Amino acid sequence: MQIDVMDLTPHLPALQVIVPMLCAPLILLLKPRGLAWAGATAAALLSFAIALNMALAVNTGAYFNYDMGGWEAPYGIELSVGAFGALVLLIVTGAGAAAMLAARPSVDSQIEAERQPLFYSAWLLALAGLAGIVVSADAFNIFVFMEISSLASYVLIAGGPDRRALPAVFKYLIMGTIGATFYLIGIGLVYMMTGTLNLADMEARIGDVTDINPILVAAGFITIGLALKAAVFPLHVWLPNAYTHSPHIVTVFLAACATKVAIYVLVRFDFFVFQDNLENHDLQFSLFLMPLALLGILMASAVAMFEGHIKRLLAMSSVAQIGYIILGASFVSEAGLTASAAHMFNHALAKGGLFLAIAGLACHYRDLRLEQLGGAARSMPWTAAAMVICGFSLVGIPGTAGFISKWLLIDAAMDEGRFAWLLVAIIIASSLMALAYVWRIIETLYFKPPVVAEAPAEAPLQLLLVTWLVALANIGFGLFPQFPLALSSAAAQLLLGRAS
Amino acid sequence: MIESAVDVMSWILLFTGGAFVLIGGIGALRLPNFYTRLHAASLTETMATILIFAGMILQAGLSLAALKLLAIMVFLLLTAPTASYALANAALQSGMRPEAESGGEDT
Amino acid sequence: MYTVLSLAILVTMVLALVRALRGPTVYDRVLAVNMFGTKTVLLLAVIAFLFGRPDFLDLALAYALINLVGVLAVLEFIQKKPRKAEAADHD
Amino acid sequence: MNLLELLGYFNYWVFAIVLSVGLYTVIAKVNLVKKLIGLSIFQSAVFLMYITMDKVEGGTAPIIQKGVENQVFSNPLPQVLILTAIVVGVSTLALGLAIVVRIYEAYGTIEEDEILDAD
Amino acid sequence: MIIIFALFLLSLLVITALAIVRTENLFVAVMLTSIFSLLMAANFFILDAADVALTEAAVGAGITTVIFLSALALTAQREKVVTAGRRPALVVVAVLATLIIYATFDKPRLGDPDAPVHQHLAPWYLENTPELMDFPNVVTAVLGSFRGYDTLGEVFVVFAACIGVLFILGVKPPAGSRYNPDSSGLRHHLIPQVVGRLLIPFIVLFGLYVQFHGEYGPGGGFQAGALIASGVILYALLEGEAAALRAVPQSVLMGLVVGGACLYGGVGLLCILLGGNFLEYSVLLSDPVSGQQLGILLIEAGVGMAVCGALLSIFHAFAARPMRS
Repeated sequence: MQIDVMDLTPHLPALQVIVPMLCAPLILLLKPRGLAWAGATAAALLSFAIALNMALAVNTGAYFNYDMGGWEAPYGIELSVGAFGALVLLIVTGAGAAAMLAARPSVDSQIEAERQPLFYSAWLLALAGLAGIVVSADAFNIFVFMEISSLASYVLIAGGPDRRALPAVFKYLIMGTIGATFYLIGIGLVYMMTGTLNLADMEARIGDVTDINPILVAAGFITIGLALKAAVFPLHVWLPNAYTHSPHIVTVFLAACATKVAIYVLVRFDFFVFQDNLENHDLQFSLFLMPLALLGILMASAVAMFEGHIKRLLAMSSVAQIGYIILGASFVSEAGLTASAAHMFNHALAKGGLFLAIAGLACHYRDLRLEQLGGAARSMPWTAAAMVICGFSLVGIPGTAGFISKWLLIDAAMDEGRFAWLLVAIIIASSLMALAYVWRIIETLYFKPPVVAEAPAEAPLQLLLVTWLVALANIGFGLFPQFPLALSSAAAQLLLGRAS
Repeated sequence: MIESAVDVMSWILLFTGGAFVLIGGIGALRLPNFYTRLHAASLTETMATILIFAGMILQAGLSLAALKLLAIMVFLLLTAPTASYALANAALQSGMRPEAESGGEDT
Repeated sequence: MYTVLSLAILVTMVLALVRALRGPTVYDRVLAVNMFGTKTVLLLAVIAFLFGRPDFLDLALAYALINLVGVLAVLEFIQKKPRKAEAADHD
Repeated sequence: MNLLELLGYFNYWVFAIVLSVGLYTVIAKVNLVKKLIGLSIFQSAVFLMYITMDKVEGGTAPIIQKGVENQVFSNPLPQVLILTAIVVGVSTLALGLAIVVRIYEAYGTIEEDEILDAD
Repeated sequence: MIIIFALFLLSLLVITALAIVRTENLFVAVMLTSIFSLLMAANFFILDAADVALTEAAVGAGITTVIFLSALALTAQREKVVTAGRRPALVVVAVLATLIIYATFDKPRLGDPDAPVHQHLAPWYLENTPELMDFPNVVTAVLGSFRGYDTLGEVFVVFAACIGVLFILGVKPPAGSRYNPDSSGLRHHLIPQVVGRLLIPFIVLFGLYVQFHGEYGPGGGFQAGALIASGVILYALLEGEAAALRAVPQSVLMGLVVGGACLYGGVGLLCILLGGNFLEYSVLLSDPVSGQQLGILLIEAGVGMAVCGALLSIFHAFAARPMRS
């Protein structure tokens, strides 16, 4: 047949989005519910394979450009995947595929059978939307796919049996829509002054704009809008409840990648589009974002230390980790950006693993407050062990993936001149706080007396296997970090290379 | 000559139509209770629709536009009274009584 | 001429809006919304002529057809929830 | 002329005011349906901004008429963007309303503060 | 001239928006929203955006109002008055408004032909559409082909909303909820029934006209889908939910949604198989221009199907739901 001889490599950026997106309606047609899961898993794995394929190609120096509809940019919509994009795509599709592989038992216990095909369909839409944001090089197209992914995530979060998810998701919907609309205003203003929507073309044309005020206001709107989506402190208020009350397996997926994609767009706008053209932009960028990042790291870690619900604890920790990623970017240096990109990857691994383990715990523990989880390690040793590994990775213990990016971040902070010691002190202090909250989890699991009378069994095998896969990846990428690091530093060079 | 006659004709139609529109608006604002307001709005609406669209059809001459105008007019003439009827009916069923004399007492 | 006519329609729209804001009963508001709808149809038709693009009469046609749906939906709603609609007249 | 030039900015001011009114509703009101209404006003304001910039003086809608020379057309691109954005707005609204209905069923109220008190 | 119209309509818009915020009756707020939407559409129309005005008309005045009302029927109707939290909101909003107004003074004023927006992409679209597509509506050309990928995204946004509403309202309503199909208010009124029945075929017919005339006049798949959906909604209002679901069952609606989305995506994939890029319709036929026309026709059909099915599914999900007692 024709397909076999066709080389699909140039079409990969498009297929990355199209495959999960078109599978979303198709799996609604699969009537028996097991098939819906199987179909969705196949689609998610396929899109992971596509992302991996692109990442390998990008690692050897390739750069993907794709003209949708055959219309060259800026007249048509352009897709582009460089090192940074490939890395984020790996995170998104990896999280989507891994969580989907493990999803079956958890979904069966939380969502009625007749609603499951809709759930899996929404999952694929969220995946396609997030991938679509990453590959797109067109400002408005990013908005469209942002809305696809957001709508699908609202659906996913609202899906569980917990009624508290509903107010949480409503808040997310309101704040997410405000964020997206701010972004829309921002690109509207930029479009008004430059007449184009393509990011590269924007960069080229902003320099010619003489009346700079609308552009400055636009930069503000875009930054605030995306910061809302990325849950940058203090705009994170939607995040803790949304993550806490959503179905457990959804938390795995969204915590690992959803906010990072917004940060990706933010960084792209700031470094590709505005950096060159606005006077002192990097200074404003650091002045605005660095204090927020630092405050976010400290406040969120402190709150997490005293949090009683294990999911909310980790959600607050996510806010702190978003702070690290923003902090690295706000250095506007190659080392800082490398650390940021690497931390995106490593945090996804650690947090994904932790939430997978929690999904395992939740199969037997209805109440996920810490005081109810005492002694869980005795009945679920494997799940608890995986949680310990991922927890260490979150803290940044040497030998795990988390250590690598923390080390890079400290390294980058050292170059920051007068305030270097303060930055390093804050990073170390927050790592100690992270150790404290992770230790609270470990203490509960291993050293507290059991609360539940009859000893529950181990988590379902399917879930456990995936959890361990991710836990081992935490160690694997801690010992052999070459591949993500190569992509991260290529990403940093790309971001700054365009800027210099 | 004929053209100018048609023009004058259509201007007159449009002008009276506009007057009816305004009268209807004032009536809907100024009259004392719901049923009288409904009366003012719906009657003038029908008249104004006929006049204005007739005027525009005269301007358009024989063309697709005239046909469309005619269609809009017919649909408006169908829907507007229906809406008024349904409205009056709903109000009546809810227990709101039209008063027998203007400004009369409640029954 | 069209200008004068469209201004007359605009003024009527203002009057209808005032009625919609004033109430006092739900039915007055529905009446005003309905009036507003038909005036919009007239306005669009007149403006299409004023701009010299009568092919845009499609729009006015769409309005004329859609308007009824909105008004009937409102009435349906009132009758579905009679007690609460009564109670909610004044604001 | 000066007044006319100022009026040329009128659309943008209305955009700013309507945007603010919408955002105010979203932030200050505690009723969830009211918040959604505010959200749709907020989004509509942005549509107005985009459509304002597509207008060209003396122009007409970008549907090319046969046999008419030297026509000036307004910009088609913002219109396309806003067509898409309107659809997005309606979709968000429908989803939001579905959530509100479920909240009412679960809590018996759609006032944010009462919901917070209930948990 | 336009400025006077705009002055009028925009002032009304502001007044309506303020009134919507002030009223405590949600039902009144929804009715005012439909006025707001009519005003918005009139504004779009005088600003030369005929396609957008048609969409706003079909969606804002019709569908949105209906969905709002049927959701309101399932929840509370009055808003509680709360005064706390007003001041911070006012501060935020004031800062925002000042920022935007500050930015306006550097913006090109309304209708300025030298504005950057009118220089770069727009002339290219206006010049090349007649040659590349050979039909007059440039908006449809940009929507369907030049930015066809956005429109694909739009279809999937609607799809996401549809499955989202079905998923979220797929939970059984709480015990004690009732659904009384006979409470329907218009079923026994002769005049609305007769006129409505007369009108429905015309609405559907007009929808089809808008669907297939989109390349020549204002309109296209989305507007057509919304119009046809409102025709069916009218039927549901007059004959009751059950009758409407009998006439167009939920499975057909889902079929329309899935079919429309797949038709659009399938056309794109077909273009890849035929050696082009995704959504590159030129390769569909030997003549690129007719290829483009065929492609746009097909994807517009997909958009129409998906939108019609999705809006109706959403409407039914609300309207057929029992009320919490």
